[in-house]
Amino acid sequence: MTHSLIYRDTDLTLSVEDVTKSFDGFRAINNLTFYLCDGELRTVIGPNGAGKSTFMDLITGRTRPDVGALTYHREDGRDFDLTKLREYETNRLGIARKFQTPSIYSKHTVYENLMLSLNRNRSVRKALVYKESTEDREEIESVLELIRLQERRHEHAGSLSHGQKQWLEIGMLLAQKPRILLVDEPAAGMSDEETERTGELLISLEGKHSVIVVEHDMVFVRQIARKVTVLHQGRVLKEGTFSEVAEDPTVKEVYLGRSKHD
Amino acid sequence: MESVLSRIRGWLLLKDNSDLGFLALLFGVMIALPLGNALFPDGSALHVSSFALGVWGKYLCYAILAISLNMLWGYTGLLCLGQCLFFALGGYAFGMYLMLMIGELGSYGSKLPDFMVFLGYEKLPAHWKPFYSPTFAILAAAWVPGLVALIFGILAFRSRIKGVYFAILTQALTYAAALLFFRNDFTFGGNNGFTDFRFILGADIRIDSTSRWLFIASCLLLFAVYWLVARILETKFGKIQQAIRDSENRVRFSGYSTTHFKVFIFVVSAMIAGLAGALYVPQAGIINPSEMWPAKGLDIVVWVAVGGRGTKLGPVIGAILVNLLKSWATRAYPESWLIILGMVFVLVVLFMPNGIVGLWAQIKARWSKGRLSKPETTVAST
Amino acid sequence: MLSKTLGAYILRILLSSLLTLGTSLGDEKEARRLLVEIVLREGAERAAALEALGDEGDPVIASMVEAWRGGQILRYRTDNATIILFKDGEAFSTLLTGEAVVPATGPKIDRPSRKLRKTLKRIVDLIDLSSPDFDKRIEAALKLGLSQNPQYLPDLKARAKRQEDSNTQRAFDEAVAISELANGSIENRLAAIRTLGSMKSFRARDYIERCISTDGDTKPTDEMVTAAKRAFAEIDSHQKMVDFIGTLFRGLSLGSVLLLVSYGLAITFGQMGVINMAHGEFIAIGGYTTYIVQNKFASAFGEGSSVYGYYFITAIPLAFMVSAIVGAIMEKGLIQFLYKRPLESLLATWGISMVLQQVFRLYFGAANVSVSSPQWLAGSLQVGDVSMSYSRVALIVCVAFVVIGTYLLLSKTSWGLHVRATMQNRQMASSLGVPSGRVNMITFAFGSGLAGLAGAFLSQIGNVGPSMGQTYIVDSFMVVVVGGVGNLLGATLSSLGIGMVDQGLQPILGPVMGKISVLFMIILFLQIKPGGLFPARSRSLDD
Amino acid sequence: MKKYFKTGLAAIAVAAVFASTAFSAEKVKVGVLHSLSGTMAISETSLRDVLLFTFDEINAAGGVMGKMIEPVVVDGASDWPLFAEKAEQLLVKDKVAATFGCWTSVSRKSVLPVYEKHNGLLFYPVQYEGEEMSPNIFYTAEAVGQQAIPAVDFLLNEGMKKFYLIGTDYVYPQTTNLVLFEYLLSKGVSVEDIGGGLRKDNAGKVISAGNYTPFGHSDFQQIVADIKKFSASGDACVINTINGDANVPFFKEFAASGITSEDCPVVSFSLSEDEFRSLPAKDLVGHLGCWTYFMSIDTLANKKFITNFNSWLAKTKVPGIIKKDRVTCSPMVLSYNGVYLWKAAVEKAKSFEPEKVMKALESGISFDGPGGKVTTQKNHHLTKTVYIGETLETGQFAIVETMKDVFGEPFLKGTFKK
Repeated sequence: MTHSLIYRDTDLTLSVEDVTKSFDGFRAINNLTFYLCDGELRTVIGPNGAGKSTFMDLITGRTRPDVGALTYHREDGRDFDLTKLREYETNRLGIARKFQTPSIYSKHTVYENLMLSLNRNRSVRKALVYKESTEDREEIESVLELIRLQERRHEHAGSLSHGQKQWLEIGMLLAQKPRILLVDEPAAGMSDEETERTGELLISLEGKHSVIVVEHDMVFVRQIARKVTVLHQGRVLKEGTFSEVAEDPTVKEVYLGRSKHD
Repeated sequence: MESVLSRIRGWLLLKDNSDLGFLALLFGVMIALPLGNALFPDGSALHVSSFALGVWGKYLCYAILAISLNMLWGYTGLLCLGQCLFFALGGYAFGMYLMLMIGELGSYGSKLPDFMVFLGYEKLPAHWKPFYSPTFAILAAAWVPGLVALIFGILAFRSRIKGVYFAILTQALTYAAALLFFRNDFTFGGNNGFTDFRFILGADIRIDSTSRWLFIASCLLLFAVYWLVARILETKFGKIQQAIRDSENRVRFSGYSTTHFKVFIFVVSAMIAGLAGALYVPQAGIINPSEMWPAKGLDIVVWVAVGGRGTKLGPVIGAILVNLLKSWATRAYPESWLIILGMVFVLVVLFMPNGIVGLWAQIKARWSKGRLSKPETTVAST
Repeated sequence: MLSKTLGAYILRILLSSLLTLGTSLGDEKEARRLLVEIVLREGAERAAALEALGDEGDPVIASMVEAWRGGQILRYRTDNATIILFKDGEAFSTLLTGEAVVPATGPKIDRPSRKLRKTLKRIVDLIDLSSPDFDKRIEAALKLGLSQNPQYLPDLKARAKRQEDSNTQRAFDEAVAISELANGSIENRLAAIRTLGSMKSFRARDYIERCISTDGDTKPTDEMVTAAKRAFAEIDSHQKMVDFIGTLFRGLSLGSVLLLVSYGLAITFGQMGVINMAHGEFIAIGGYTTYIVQNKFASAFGEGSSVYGYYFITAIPLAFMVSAIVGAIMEKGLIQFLYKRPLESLLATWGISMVLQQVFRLYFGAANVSVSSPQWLAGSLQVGDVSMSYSRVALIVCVAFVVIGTYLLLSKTSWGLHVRATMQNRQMASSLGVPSGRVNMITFAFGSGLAGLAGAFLSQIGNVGPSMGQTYIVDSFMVVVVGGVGNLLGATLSSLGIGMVDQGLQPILGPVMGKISVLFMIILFLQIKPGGLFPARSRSLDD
Repeated sequence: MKKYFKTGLAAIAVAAVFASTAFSAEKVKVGVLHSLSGTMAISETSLRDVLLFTFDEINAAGGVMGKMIEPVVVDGASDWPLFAEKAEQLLVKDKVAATFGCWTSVSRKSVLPVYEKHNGLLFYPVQYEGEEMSPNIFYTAEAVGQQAIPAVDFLLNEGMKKFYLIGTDYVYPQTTNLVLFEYLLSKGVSVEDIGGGLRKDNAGKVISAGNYTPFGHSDFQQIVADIKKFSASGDACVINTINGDANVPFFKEFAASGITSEDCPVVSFSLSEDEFRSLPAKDLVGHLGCWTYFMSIDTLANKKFITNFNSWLAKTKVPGIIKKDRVTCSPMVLSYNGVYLWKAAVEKAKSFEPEKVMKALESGISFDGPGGKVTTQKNHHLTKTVYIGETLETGQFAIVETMKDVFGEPFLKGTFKK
């Protein structure tokens, strides 16, 4: 099997083993196996309907698999069965997710968006009595700097440009201090310059977080690609470096060949 | 002046000046109207009749009810068509106390409420007994609706029922409850419900001073509820509440259990509605199952929409104005008031998407720089 | 109205019999004479005439007695005598001869008393024993049998031997046996119990019980008691079966009502996302349209005419069209501005609903209006021991047509394609050249039209009035939600399911608790399937 | 903030204008408190019509003690707290001398404390369950003893042996059935011959019977099937206390099932001529009704009443009044009687003071109304003539039994013993 070549047992953060999920008889995920290492930057590509979104849904606890195991390996060596957890629980474990369309709180300010994303005081009781600490403020400021939105911190998030919204969302993910970042089409709707900066940002995360990037834009994929996984019909078609994948005839046939004019 | 204001703000833990303005106005009304009733004789220009006091007391209860719905719908995006159920449950809880206080003054001269004598009860059913205590009754007016909301909320939010599904289900809930309360065998007086109250906390319910105290109580409750909502909105909780409305998934994927938050707000809102009901019943003089009828639930939604949902003042203004209009039109145009009211709703929806409160901003937006900008709508997700 | 159409029928028979001068003419004359006698006379003479009438046996009597009951027999006092008239629509004829007359002053309606009518009914039944209409014959036989009047027993017995149809045969046997329970010898009674048991006659249950009760006129034997016990077991198990099938039918019928009232909603709400609280008022528009059509027919053709019966056929498409037009106007004037704000559509349509209700009140009056069923929908279909009323059978058939028709429209026409495209992605569809404005209007009009159609049918089984729609609105939303918003198959299954469960629970819990239980079951069902039977699938996360 | 304050002020000003409506000297105000919208509008609008007619009739004849009646019509909107509010408005703002109104018991119960508090005077015109006697209400309505009991007597006389009880699930039907159950047992009808589901108390003793349906119930298939079973062996009848428009689906289902009034007559207490306007009368031919007035009563007083009412209808300009095909019925006549009794009492007391008027009413005043002579009783009810009628295809009743001078007794429960 393709995956057996490329993982080291010791620093796994996520393992997905023999997972199948169908909707009304249609197998969105078909016996998928996938491993993710600590600090790895992984790019997942695949044609429409390859099961990318369902794959992310499964990891974050949004849907449950029919069969198979999803396990999260925490730094302290404890394993967690992701099939039994809900979104907020997987998130508290350190799995953060960015959606395809920017998902931010448009009626709140940029600052508030980030404040709500901090990884603490998330129970009802604590939210009621929450008082902002210096530590919180510093953290928010550092994220603001990273996503270059310091100037607009008190503006409503809804008034940001599309690219800025994407960045804000990434910032909100970072504020959660996650161990795994799932990033769905971060470059969608961005200008070339914004795309490139986004790529730089993602690359800068490598080593600090495990990152899975799902992307369509091949130029962008080429920019950030370390290891690439090709999904097709709910299973892994090919895994390898960008050039390995790009030159694979089957991949060409099912994906690149068809999406040339995309 | 500014320092006084800021000190008051400090006491009340509120940042917004307009909140202070409203609370001050409410405080003034609370003092002025009962004084007008007590000090000036009938016929004087400053006289406030007990009737007016009673009617305004009811409006204030409606306003509280509207605020409770606005907490859910306006700020959390949960449209509840069954808010009338919680209101009525609170009313029933306090009504039970009032029924027991009639004592032997009923038609049959029995200690039991009339309808029980009639249905052949020989002793008071066990679940009625604690309601001799007014404290228990008032607490029950909050916890009974709260409990119903808790159970229903956990069931609904855990399985992620939302939007229209949630709205329709709450309608089904209140419809089922109304049918249940219509039954004579349900020990709550069937269709006739509870009426003919005599005493409240030892005072004769039919005298003017009682009306005054009930009015003051309504003002105080509105004061407290308004303050609570304004205060919550300034906390992180309030921000999460609105975040749930605007993007529930993001909240969920930020490590918050939105279920817990929604259940909490649902329960609080139900308890507020219940308390409003408890204060409403002695002023309206009757509680019966038609208060739970689905149409009543829609009425409340209309109040909030007319006033402006997702605003603190909107529900208060909407509840009072719509009911004022109804009170006036049922007397002035008994044949066609429904048409008037119906058209008002349509026009408000078409031309004032943010309600009356939003109208100000809407006009301002049009005038400033001559821009023909479309008003930004506070759309709660379906 | 029933009696009036009947009157026309009688008149036709009368005319034809006069023309052919058939053999029955003599009997008929005699019968008419006796009838006049009964109408005119009092006390003892009346009784004697009644006796004679019983022997007469002419079918015209039955019709005339029915006409008498329906106020079509009138007394008309001339200078020297009282003439009995028969009134058909606006025309009069004398009862004695059937000649047409024009009375100078208003004749006075004559009406038989309750007691007399009961006796007359029995005589009619006796005559009906030989009626060519098998249903009438069966009804008559059973009635006479159930009366347990010994004087009918010989007649019943004699005729029981002559029945060639198996259904009438069975009815006569049953009637004879029930009569025997009271009038026969011990052996006959025992045999009757056994017969009735094997016939599974639940009409007879009370009679058997009375027959073996110890305080009756004859003491029951042990053998009779054992036979009765066996008979009860047989009857009761049959009763259960019939109840079950009856419940199934009633469930189907209630389900059809729910389906009909909610189908339009499933389209406007499910497909378009518009929460139309005025849906109930569109139902009322359909009902009122039927009412108007009925009145127009009545004034144009007269209620007695055969054309009148077709008013309902005319009203169905009209009800659809009127509601559809009002729907289209509402879409253009209001709904089209609210597609992006579905919850606001709830408020605006709630306002419209209030306005429409009051407009109905001002125009048609606050009271409900009367819509009568055409004759061909009156009565019920008897299948075994289960009876199904024709109006409900017609409703079920219509619902089947609506379901199939809507399916075909949506799946096979280009409009249907446009609708589905628009509903899936409004912007995409319009950029692909789908005229979304028009498609929306037509779709909304179609949904409203279906509501009107529902109103036309509901006029046959329920009220037509200003708030008739309110009765159904909560239920219809429930159906749509349980089925899965936007899914017509779901709406179909959920309405039938809810109908069945409701009717299944009613006999156990009673109507009120039954309904409450259904509501709670729906709430619990949505816990398990939050999206309904067929949840709408969406790729977008923030759906 | 200012803006809201202004709105509030304006609202208060509007209310103040209402408060200062002057009390006119040569006129006397009376209230009309009925639902003109909502579910009860179906029945109650007719009472508004007849009341307005009566006032005009009295005014044309010189008014009450020389004063013209000025009606104040308000809409209770089938909303019970609103009824209480409107009642208080009538008493406090309009200072009406008397109010004519309410249909449902719950509306009456909701305004009762208001009338007692402000010492007003209310005339209540619709048959009800009794068990009430407020010092401020005069009940021109039929009590259970003036409807249900005579009807059952009549049916027993007709040889009926089995009684099926159905009704809407609220107080009036349940009360009536409770009383009827006791009454039937006292007349020797066995429990097994009373249909519609028995209710037992905790000890297991049967205390009442009746099959109850929710308000506005529209599906009577099951119940009619049950009645068909019940009446299969003959001599059965149905006692119907179904409320208002739910009768339509019931009778349509009943007729469609093929049961006729000869097989199993239905006697209804909530169906008057006015309700028949919305029912296909042919489905009801031969079924029974019991009221203290029928439109078909053949007296001069009644004919005059009907003619005058119709000519008034033709002339009136009040919006929303249907002019064609109008009928009169018992609640309408009882409203009419109420106004005349009030007039007579005012003239006897020589005062509009509610207390004095009530005293006069209690002293026994008679009025020859369209339904025959009615006499006020000390217990605030009326002695009157009870009629039993049989439905005709015209929607009218043919009177089959007349019982003169039936006493109105509101408290009947427990008075019948086996």
